[in-house]
Parts: sequence; structure tokens; C-alpha cells
Amino acid sequence: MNNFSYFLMIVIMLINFILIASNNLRNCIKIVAFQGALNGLLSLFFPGENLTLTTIIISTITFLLKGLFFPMFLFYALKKVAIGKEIKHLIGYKTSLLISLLALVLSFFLAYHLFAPSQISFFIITASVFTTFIGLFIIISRVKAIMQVLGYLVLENGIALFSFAFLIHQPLLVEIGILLDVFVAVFVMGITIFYINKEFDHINTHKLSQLKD
Amino acid sequence: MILMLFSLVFFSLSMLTALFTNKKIWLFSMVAASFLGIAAATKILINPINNTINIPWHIPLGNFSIEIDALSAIFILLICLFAPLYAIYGQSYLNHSDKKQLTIFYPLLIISMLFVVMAKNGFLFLLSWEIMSIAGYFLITFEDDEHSLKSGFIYLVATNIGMLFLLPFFLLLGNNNLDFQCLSGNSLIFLLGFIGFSTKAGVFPFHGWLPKAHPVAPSHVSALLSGVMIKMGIYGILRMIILLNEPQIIWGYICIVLGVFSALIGIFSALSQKELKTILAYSSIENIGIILLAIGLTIIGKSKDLPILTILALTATIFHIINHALFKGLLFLGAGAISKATQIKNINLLGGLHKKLPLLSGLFLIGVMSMTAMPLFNGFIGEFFLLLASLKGLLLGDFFAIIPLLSLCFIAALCFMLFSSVYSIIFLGEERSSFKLSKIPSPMLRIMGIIALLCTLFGTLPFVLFPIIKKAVFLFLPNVDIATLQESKTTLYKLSISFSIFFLVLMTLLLIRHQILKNRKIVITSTWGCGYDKITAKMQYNFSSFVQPIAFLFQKFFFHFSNHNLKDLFPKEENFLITPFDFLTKYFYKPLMEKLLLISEKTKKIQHGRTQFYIFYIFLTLVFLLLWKGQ
Amino acid sequence: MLLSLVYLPLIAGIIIFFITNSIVRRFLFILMAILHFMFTMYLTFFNKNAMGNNWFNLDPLGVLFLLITSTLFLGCAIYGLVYLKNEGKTKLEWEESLLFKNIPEAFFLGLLLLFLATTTLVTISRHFGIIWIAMEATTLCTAPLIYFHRSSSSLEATWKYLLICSVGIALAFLGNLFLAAASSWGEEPFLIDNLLKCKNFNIPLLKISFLFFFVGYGTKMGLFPMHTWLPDAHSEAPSIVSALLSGTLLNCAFLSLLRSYQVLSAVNLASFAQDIFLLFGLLSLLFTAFMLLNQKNYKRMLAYSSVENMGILSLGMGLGGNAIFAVMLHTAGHSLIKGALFLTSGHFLSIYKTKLINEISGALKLIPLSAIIWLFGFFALIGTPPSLLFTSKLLLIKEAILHHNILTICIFLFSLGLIFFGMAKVFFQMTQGKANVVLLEKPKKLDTAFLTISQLIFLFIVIFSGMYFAPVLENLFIQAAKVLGG
Amino acid sequence: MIAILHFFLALFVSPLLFGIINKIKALFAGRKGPPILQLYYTLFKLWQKSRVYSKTTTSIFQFAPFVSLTCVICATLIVPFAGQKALLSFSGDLILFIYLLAFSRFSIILSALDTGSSFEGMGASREVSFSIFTEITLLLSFTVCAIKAQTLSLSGIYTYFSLQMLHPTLLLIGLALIIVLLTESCRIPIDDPNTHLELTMIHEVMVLDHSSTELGIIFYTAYLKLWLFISLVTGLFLPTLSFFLKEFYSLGAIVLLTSIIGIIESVMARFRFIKIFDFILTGLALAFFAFVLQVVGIL
Repeated sequence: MNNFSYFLMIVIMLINFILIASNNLRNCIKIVAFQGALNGLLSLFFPGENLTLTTIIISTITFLLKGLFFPMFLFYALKKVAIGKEIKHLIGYKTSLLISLLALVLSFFLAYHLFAPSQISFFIITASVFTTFIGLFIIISRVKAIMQVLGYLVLENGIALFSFAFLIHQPLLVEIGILLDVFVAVFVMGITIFYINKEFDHINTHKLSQLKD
Repeated sequence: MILMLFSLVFFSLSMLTALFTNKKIWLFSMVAASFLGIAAATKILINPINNTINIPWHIPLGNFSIEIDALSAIFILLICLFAPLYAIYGQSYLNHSDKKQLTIFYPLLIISMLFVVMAKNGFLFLLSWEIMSIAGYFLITFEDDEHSLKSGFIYLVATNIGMLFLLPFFLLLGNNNLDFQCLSGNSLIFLLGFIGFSTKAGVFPFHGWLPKAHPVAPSHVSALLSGVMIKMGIYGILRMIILLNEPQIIWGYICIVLGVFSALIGIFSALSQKELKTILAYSSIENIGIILLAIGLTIIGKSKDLPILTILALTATIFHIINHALFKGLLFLGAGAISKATQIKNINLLGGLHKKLPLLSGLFLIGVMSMTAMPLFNGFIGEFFLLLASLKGLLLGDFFAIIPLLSLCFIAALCFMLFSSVYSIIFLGEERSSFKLSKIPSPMLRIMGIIALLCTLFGTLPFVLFPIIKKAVFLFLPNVDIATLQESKTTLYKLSISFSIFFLVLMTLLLIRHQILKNRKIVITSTWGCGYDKITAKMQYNFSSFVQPIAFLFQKFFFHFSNHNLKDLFPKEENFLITPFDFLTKYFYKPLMEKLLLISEKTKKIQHGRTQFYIFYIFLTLVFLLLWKGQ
Repeated sequence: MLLSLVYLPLIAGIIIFFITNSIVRRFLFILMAILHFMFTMYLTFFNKNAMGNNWFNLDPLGVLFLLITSTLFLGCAIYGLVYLKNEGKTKLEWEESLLFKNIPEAFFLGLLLLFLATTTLVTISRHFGIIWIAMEATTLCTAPLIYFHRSSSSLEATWKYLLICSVGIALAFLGNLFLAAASSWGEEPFLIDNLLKCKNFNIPLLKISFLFFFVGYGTKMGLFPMHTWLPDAHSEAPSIVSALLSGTLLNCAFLSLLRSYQVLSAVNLASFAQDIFLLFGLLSLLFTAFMLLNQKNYKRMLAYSSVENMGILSLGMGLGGNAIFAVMLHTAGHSLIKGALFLTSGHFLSIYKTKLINEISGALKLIPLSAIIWLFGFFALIGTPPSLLFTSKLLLIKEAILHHNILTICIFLFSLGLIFFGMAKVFFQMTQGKANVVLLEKPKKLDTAFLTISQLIFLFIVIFSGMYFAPVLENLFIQAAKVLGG
Repeated sequence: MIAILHFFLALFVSPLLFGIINKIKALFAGRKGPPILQLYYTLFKLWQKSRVYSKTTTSIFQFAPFVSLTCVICATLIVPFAGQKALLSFSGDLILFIYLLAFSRFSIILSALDTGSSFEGMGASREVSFSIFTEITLLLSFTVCAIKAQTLSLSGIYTYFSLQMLHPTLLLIGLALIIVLLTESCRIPIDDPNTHLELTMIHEVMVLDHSSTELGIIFYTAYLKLWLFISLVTGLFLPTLSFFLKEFYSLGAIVLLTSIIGIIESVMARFRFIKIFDFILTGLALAFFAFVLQVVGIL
């Protein structure tokens, strides 16, 4: 059972690399949705887990939310904004690969510092910290506003991975509250993207630098 | 003490009268309050009993403790003497403009100064110190034009910097609830306090604001500022010396060196100015330098345990504080009267005012004569005792005292040159430019008359002030024996004897003159121009040409000569100009400002507007914290 | 019963969305603000034992921040009535779009009430998870509020605010998880009371959790490297929103950071946290000192002074001991003064129609009452003696002298001097001199009264408590400081 | 009693000194020269003449000479003569002496600038510029004597010193005082008293516009000031003799010093204006050198 969860975590880490590599917006949205779904599944198949009702509800909600609703909403936004498919990044492909490897090393260093490599949690920490750093890196390096929303989603996935894996079970209400917050955050970002597109008829955030000292 | 409280109540009452416009009540409450203040101070001076009030004040650090000892009584007398005089002068000077700004902030300034002088608790002191500065700001920017706003701003920045030094000073000085306590001499505390107080007093490195702020304010306000408010800085330094009761000798040397510098800066920059009130402001810096010399000598006397030297130097300090307030006030009021009558600021365009305004010129002459320390007037007493103290110091073997001796003599001579030429250029000779003369309202002249009378009184009969000095000396040297005090008392008497002889001889000579010249024929002709009869008023000597020989000697430091372009055979028209050259602003303040603005330009680069970089900053701080504190 | 403090504004906010009549809407808005204020006063002064369970409970620290929030909100509500009336006059071109059908004012008031609900939730909740949810909710409520003026720059400010704060808050949630992991999964690991009781902590994990907390909530609080969203958001938002942002939002972020500091000091790791607080406090002080030197826009200047005051707060926490009491004073004083100043800046904006400093002068002649508030606010903000901030500044320096770290005192005083230099030029240039704008019609007495009454009350509180510190107030602050070991 | 005698001696005999100087200059030039008492005659003549005033002048112009005369008369009260105590002596009277001279200079300058003529302005400004350095030299030399005599009054100093205690510092101070004397009374190296070109005069140009009694008073003040300074210089070098011998000795010393001044006048020409500052500053340097010697205490 637990080598299946190892397998899931490795797949999530691989998805991060694919995300760095891809420059097609539609593919990126699909990949992030897949990563969210995997996250939902992970909490079900985690070792030493007595399947309580709350975990099942939580994982199904995350599965539905991240797997289906967010991509649908983002596709709708993509259609409304009708921007070009391929996106140019602030940081070139080779350097971003190098940085993601660096992030991997940093997460291993952090995890090594905290837990003995033998425990399962060592691997969880690496995966979640690595995904968080990749999420941050995507926000920093991408130009299009939608890509930044995707970066934010990857960041959320990393953090959720940490909570699901560590089986920290807060009461149902709190879990739902967190998911609701993420949902509303993405929703409001989407609305703002509509306005940015209407106002500036482009959504390159690096051009949005009118407010400076 | 109750009298003092009543006077404070009356002052605040006058503040409230600002709401409804009639001036009578405002003036009446001001005068009544000052009389009460003077009565309280004299009562305390005679027998210092029940002069403390101590109320626990629900503030984390402060409690409301006031005490009037000899030193504060002297300053209370100073404040309460000048407040009503300048208020009455101000009424007619500003021809009853009903601007509220003055009626509110003038009494507020007086109240806060009284509290500064009486406060025995750090918190109360800082509170009144700050209110005093703010009230001073609103009085300086009374005219509300661009120039006064700029100088008011520089004034506020200077007081704020002073405040920054006073905060740690009072925290180190007071125990946990900031009450003043006697401490052993600790140089750090002295330095903090000295810098904090000297920014208010206008001592050498921090004097930049004074020549800008005082000329801009209305004359009676600038008289109050340079006569009384600067002395609050001096009061602070004196109070600090009493509190740190074993002063180290090095403090004395610092005071003397800074005193010499500020006096030199003051007098030389005054020599190159054009406007009367800026000249008077710079000469206040010079007089503050002289007072600092005297304070330096007191510190040396106290640390080397020479009671005679301390007594003489202390008499010099207190005499000069009181006298400077008197004659500086008189001169500023005179300057106000001149600018009101002629509406001209540049003194090189004035001239021949004596014929039209004889009374004003007489009063201004008394002010000038006491400013240049002429024997019959009160400026002389302060400088006499300072020279005497430095001579006594030399006699007793402390050879550092030669510096105050020589520098004071040099400065007194320069001040003599400055004010003799200023008086004669404004009042004597021909009118250098045609200006319409308006009448000066009589209350202004009456006030100036009272102050001039006080100047001559303290000048000719200096022993009148001796009881005050005696009380102050006991404060500084608690266990001094009367004999040493006696010596300076006899000098005072001898001085007044020689002055009376001077007066007698003058009277006899004038009588003889009257007898001889009674029936002599008088012929009126034009001034002798060695044969050239078309002499014009412009050919007279004006202020910068009068100063030219000395300016030529000190050209590199303080004066900037307009370059001569007498090139061709028959040179056309040529003019000669001395412009002030302030090396402190050129080499210290301006570069400092440019550097600060440069750094601020660089820091602005951080806020460049791109979201990606902002998040990169967050990422960086996260990584930095993990590395720094992660272990 | 305690939760009603949150439910009432929540429900009212949602209802207001659907009310079309503006008079009823404004009445409900004001009623809610007054109710909330009365209820908090009742809770703080008359009924010590709060009725909450261990999930939602009022400890002295929370009470203080709740009190500040509700007073500031009431003040802004009073100011808001007239502000919205004027705002309504200026025709906003408004075309049909996805969701926002009803007129913006309802949308504005509704979101303000939601904002009130979420900030109260932060102050009363004892559960780290709920604190996190409430903080994220505040961000989402305020984001559209910043966009109220529909200008392109306010849109850019909203986008930056949204993105930076969401990233920050996400990192804070990671901190939550590390905290739970450190407490080795005790039951209900996120409740503060359990955390305070549990002794065997995995120390490295706990330290890392504090680091994530510091970066996450530090972004929301506006400390130096993470402050970048603050000047843009405050200068573009309408004055009520920026007053609330500066007054309450920064405080809530500071409160959540203090909660994690509480857990750390229980396990006497306080010195670990104090070094971080000290460093970042000094950094933000120095940064803002140089930024304020020549500012062009007075709202940005007020925003930078908020960053500076947050720097002073974290500096105070860094010094610890008696300075924590000073920090409590400083938070209260700063929020009230900054709220008053932002509201007055709104009045200046509506009169002079410009945010640039050198286009404004002679306000004393044009709008005397606001100009006087503007000056007194400046003197209070800088910390001249009668104001509360002076006492807190004095206590901070006293604590620093006690600890003999001379460097902190020098940097602290140097940056205060620079800040005075930068801000004094602005405040005096705007109020004094000749008025360069002629007023079209004499403003009605009632309007100016409403536009200045709340600021006058705020300034009166700050200056009066600078002179005489009411004992009942004092032990409120002392309890709050005792919670943090002050 | 003796002091009163000395005071009146100073009042009546001081014009004689100028007579001596003029006589010596005449002898050097090979001519007979005016009688020694000539100055008394001019004073008497001036007292009778009618007054001529310029229309720009005010009452200050008329009273200033009298004020300056009173100052110098009070100064004579303080200066001891021939080793005896002066009429008025108290610790610190040397400071009063310096300031009284400054006061007399002040009144002369005011009257000069009152006439509004550029020559008188130039004379006044030059007079003031020189007086800055002469005052310091005078004060410095008095301090050195005071430190040596351990008293602060002029009479104390002059009763302490005598020829037997001849001392290099005393010589330096004597020289410095002579330089001060020459500048104060505007003798040859500084200013040529009987030149006719207004541009070169300093002291005389200030009194250009005065007439009759005021002119007489001003001349008389100048004579009295010269007497004071000469008695100050000679007072330091009197041998300790019996009372009468000391009187005659000091009178002889005074006549000797006046003749030396006369010789200097007929031998040297006037310095260029800039050079005068260097001349005065050498006096200051001498006095300062004496002070350093005194402080170091070798001699």
C-alpha cells in the first residue's frame, strides 16, 4: 500500500518538471488539474490510514474541485480572454530546469535536517516543499496572469500534499473552509483577469508596472 | 508657589481670549500673569520655602514634579519681564491684524517656557520643550509666505534633531520614573545633553537654523526668540552642570572651544550680511558663544575646585544672559520700528534717519552701545566679568583660560566694528535712497524706552543684580564661604563708583560747553569734499565698504569678494560686493543632503513595480531565514 | 454568543448586497457598526469571562485588537456616510458585466461588513486553522474594495495585492502544518491552549514553522522585504478602505504572528524569535526612512509610514520585556492616528482632486478643520510628547538602553530623524501658504461635521491618553502584554 | 594726595609732549620749528573761534568729542604715574581702561560717519580695523604683567615693577606697548599727522569737519592719550629710588620717550596701508611671545 503512495508522490514531482517545461497554456491547465486530482487520491491510499468518513469526503471534494471545476473555470477564462496559445517566459528553459533541480536539492536538505531518511514523512516533506517552491517559481517566472494563477494552484497542491500526507485531520468544517478559501481566491483572481484584459487588452503582468516610486 | 500657579492660570486665560476678538482682555491677562510671575519668582528668591509641587501623574514614566530654585527663578524673572512688554509692542507693531495665530501661540510659548524652567521630571521637561518648539514654529511662520515657511521648516528639523539627543539623555539621567537625580559626572550623558541643548541654543555646528528663522518672524517674536527662547538651551546646560555634580575638566574645554567657534562664525557672517535682522540673529549666535565661554570657565573652576574662578565665571554667565536678553530685545524692537517706518530691509539703502526719528535713533544708540559693551551700559558688565574670570584663571595657573581671554577681546572688537557701522549707516549721514517715512506708533517707542532704561540701569548700577547672583552661586557651590563672594561685590561697587565719576566729568564738560558756545555764531555749510562740490549721497561709505579692510584679511573663510574687472584703459562702471560665504553649509550640510537624497534614489529602485520581483523578494527572505535561523 | 460578533456583520453584509434602496442600506450599515462597537465595549469592560469555548475565546490580547478594530470601523462608518454621498455624485461609467449587477455602493458596503466579520473572527479565534481562513478571507474581501475607483492603476494595485498576499498566506498555512507536525499530532493540534500545554516539541520543526509564519504573516503585515504591495494598495484604495487596511488589517496579521510567538515563548524559544523581529524591524525602519525623503504622493507617504510603524512594532517585540507593553501602546496609537490621517487625506482628495503634494497648499484657509486635524495627526504620528506614540517611543528606548544594544538606538533615532525630515516638508507645505484651489460652493456645516467628527475623536483619545493614561485602559494594555510575557 | 597731583599734571602737561615732538622733527629738518608751547596757543585760539557745521550732521556730531574726552579723562584716573597708586584702582580696572579707550574711539567714529563724507568713512573704517589688533596686544601685555605681579589692578602692577627687576619679557612688553602707542596716537609709521592728502590720513581725516571748540577738544584728547600711553610704557622701567628722585626720573623718562618718538617720525616714512596690519601683528606676536615665556616660566 505505501509503495503506491510513494509512486503517487513521485508522479507529482514529475508533473512539476513537466509544468516547468511546457509552454502551452491549455496543457498546463490540464497538467495542474491532474496533479490536484492525484493529491485527492493520495489521502485515500496513504499507509496506516483508517478510512474515516471525513477523509473520504475531503478527498472527493478536492478531487472534484481541483480535478474538474478549476480547469473548467480556467478554460472558460482562457476563451473569454482569447490569448495566444504559446507563452514566453521571463526565464529561459535551461535556467528554469537548473532552478527546479536546485529547489529539489533545497527541499531534500530541509527534509534531511528534520527527519531521518528512513521515515515516510521524510519523503512527504521533500515532495510538498519541492512543489511549493516550484509553485513560487512559476509565479515568479511566468508572464501571463493565468499562468500565475496556475502557479498559485501548484503552491496550494504542495501544501495540501503536506496536510493530506501527514493525516493532520482538522474538523471537517475547517478543511472545507480552507478549500472554500482557495476556491474563492482563484475565483476572484479570474474576475480580476477579466478586468485586466478589458482594461489593458493584454494580461502580461510584467507590463503592469505603472505604480512605482 | 501659589502665585506661580495663578500666573500660569492667567496666561492660559489669555490663550482662551483668542477665541473672541477684543484685545483688551488678552493684554490685561498677559500683564497680570507676568506681574504674578515676577512676584512669585522674587518671593522664592528671598526665602526659598515651599517651592515644590509633586503630584503623581498617571503616565507610564512621568510624574508632575515642579520646583523653583534660584536658577529657575532667574529665568522666570527673565520670561515674565519680557512677555508683557513684547505683547504690547506686538499689538501696535502688527497694526491690530486679527490673525488668531499670534494670540494663541504667544501665550502658549510663554507657558511652555515657564514649565521648561520649573520641571523636575524628564517627561514633563520633554513635553514642555516640544510644545515650546511647536509654538515657536507657528510664531516664526506667521507671515505665511514661501520664505518663512522654508526657514520655519529648517527650525523644526533642528529642534527635532536636538530632541533625538535629549530622549536618551533624560532616560540615562532619571531613574525609572525620569525624576532628576544627581549623578556622578559621566561624559556620555554630558555629550548627549550638551548636543541636545545646543541645537536649541544655536551653538556652532547646529546654528544653521537661527539666522534663517529669526529675521522672518515679526520683530517682537524674534526678540522673544533670540532674547529668551535661546536661553532655554543655556538653562538646560546649566541645569545639567548642577545635576552632574562632579564635572570633568574636558567638558569645560569643549564648551570653550565650541563657544569660540560659534562666536567667530556669528560675528564674521554678520559682517557680510545686508539685512538688519539677520545681522542681529547672527550676533545672537556670537553672544551665545560668549555665554558658553563663561559656562566653560565655570566648569573648569568647579572641576579644579577654584571657588573664586567659579563665582566670577558664574556672575559673568548670569549677567550676560540677562543683559543679552535686554539689549538684543531692544535692538530687535528697533529693527522692527525701522522696517515699519521705512519698509526697507537692506540697510545699505537707509541713512539719515536720526534727523527724522530722533527718539528711535536715541533708543537704538543705547542698544548699540550696550551691545558693543560700552562702559556705561549693561553689555559691558557681562564681558567685564568674563575677562576678569579668565584673568583670575590665568593667575591661578590654569593657562587654558588664555583662549577665552583673547577670543573674547577679538570678538568684542569685531562686534564694536559691526554695530558702530550698522548704527551710523542707518541713522547718520545722508539718505542713500528715497523712501517714504511713516510715523511709528508711540506705544512701540514707550516699550523700547522702558527696556533702554533697564539697560542703562543695570549698566551703571550693576550691584542691583548681585543678590540674584549670590543665590545662584549657592546653588552651584553649596558650601562656599562668604569672603570669596565679598570680592566680586566690591568690584561691582568700584565699577559703579567709576561710572558715576564718568557721569560727573561729562556733566561738567557739557556745562562748560554750554557756557562758552552760548552766544557763538554758527555757520552751516556742506560737508568738506576736499574741493569737489557735487557730492552725492551714494558716495558715502556703506556697510560692506566699511567692513572691507577686515573682510580682505579673512577673505578665504567667511567672505566672497565680487571679482574686479578693471581691464581696459578707461574702465566703465564698476561695483564692489561682499557676499556671505558659509563654509559650514558648503562643506558639511549640502554634501550630507546630497548623499541622503542619493541613497533614497537608490532605495526607490526596490519599489520598481513588477509583481514577479516582489514575490521573488518573499522567496529570498524565506530562503535567507531558513539558512540563517533554520538550524 | 461570542460568535454572534462574527455572524451579525456577515449576514448584514450579504443582505446589503440585495437591498436596492440606498437610504436603508446606509442605515443598516451604520446600525451594524454601532451594534458591533457596543457589543465589544460590553465584552471588554463589563464582562470579563468571555462566553466562548476553547475554539473561540477572548484573551486580553484579542480583546485589545478587537477594541481597536471596532472603534476604527465605527469611525470609518461615520465618515463613510457623507463620503459615499459625495462619491455617488461623480458619475461612474458602469457597463454590464458578469456578476456585479447592483450599483457599486451596495457592493462596497457589503464587502466592508464582510471585512469586519473576518477581522473579528481573527481576533476571537483560538484555532490556528481558523485564523488562517479568516486572514485569507480578509484578503479576498479587500481585493475588490481596492478596485472601487475602477481606474487602471487601482486594478494593477488589486492584482498585486491579491497575488502577493495569497502567496504569503499560503506560506503561512505551511507554517501551520509544520507547527502541527512539531507538536507530534496531539489531539486537536491547532488549538492554542493545547499547544501551550504540550511540552515535548520537536524543536527544529517548531523553529521552521515560526519562520514560515513570520514570512507569511509578515507579508500581510508589511515588513520590509515583503511590504511591496502596501504602498500601491493604500494609495489606490478609497480612503475608508486604506484607513481600515492600515488600522485593522495590518494589526490582524501582527496578532496572528503574536499567536505563534506565544507558542514559542511558552517553550522559552523567545530569544530565537526576538532576533528575527529585531532585524526585520530595523530593516523596515531604515528602508522607510530613506523612502520617505522625497515622496510625491501623500497617500503613498502615509502607506510608507505604516510600514515604518510596523517596523517599530516588530523592533519592540525584538527587545522584549517592558517593550512589549510599549508595542501594545504603539499598535493602538498608530491605528487610530493612521485611520484619522487616511480619512482626512480622503477629504483632501475630494477637495483638491489630486494626490500630488506640490499641487496642494493653503489647506488651512480652504478647509481649516481638516487641515488642523492633518497637522495634529502629523505631530501625534511623529511622536511629539502629548501623543501616546511618544510614551511608547520613550519606553522602547528605555528598554534598548537596558539591553545596551547601542546600534538599535542609533538606527532607531537616525531613521526617526530622517522620517521627520521627509514628512514635515509634506505636511506643512500642504497646510500653510496660499490656497491654490477655489472652492466652488461653501460646504454644508453638517457635511464637514460628519467628515471630521471621527478623526477628532481619534486624535482626542491619542493625545489625551498621552497626557493622562486612564487606569482602566492601562491594565487592559498590561494584561495584553502579560499574555506575551511582557 | 600725590595721585591727584599726578592727575592734574597729566591734564596740563600733556600738550607739551607734542611740542617736543614737533621741535625734534624741526631740528632734524634743519629748521627752527614752532615753539614748544605752540600747541597751547592753538588750543586757546580754537576755543575762541565760531562754529562751522555741515548741514548733514546732527547733535551726535556736536556732543561726541566731549564724550570721548570724558572717557580719556576717566582713563587717566586709572593709570598710575611714577610708581604711585592711581586715584581709582580695583581688581579688573585694566579691563575698564581698555573699554574706556574703545568708548572714546566709538564716539569719534560716530561723529566721523555722521558727516556723510566718504573720506571720514574711510578714516573711521581704518581706525576700527587697526583697533581690533591693538586692543588684543594691549590686553595681552597687561595680562603678562598681571601674571608676573599676581594682581589684577594697574596700580598693583606698576607699584610691583622696577628697573632692578629688568626682565626679557618686560622688554618685549615694552616694545609691544610702544607699537600700540604709535598706532593709537597715529604717529608716523601708521599715519602721517601733517599730510594734506585726505586719502592717506586716518586719524586726522576723521576730524576733518570739526571746528573751533570741538576740534580743540579732539586735539586735547589726542595729547592726553599720548601722555597715558607714554606713562604706561615708562612706568615699567622706573628704578626704586626715593620719592622725589623717582618723580624727576619718570618725567625725564617721559621726555626721553617722546624724543625717541620724534626721532622715529623724522627718520621713517609712512607704511603702505596693507603693511600697517603686519606692523601691528608683529606687536601682537611680541606680546604673545612674552606670554609664552611667562607661562613656560623659564625666565
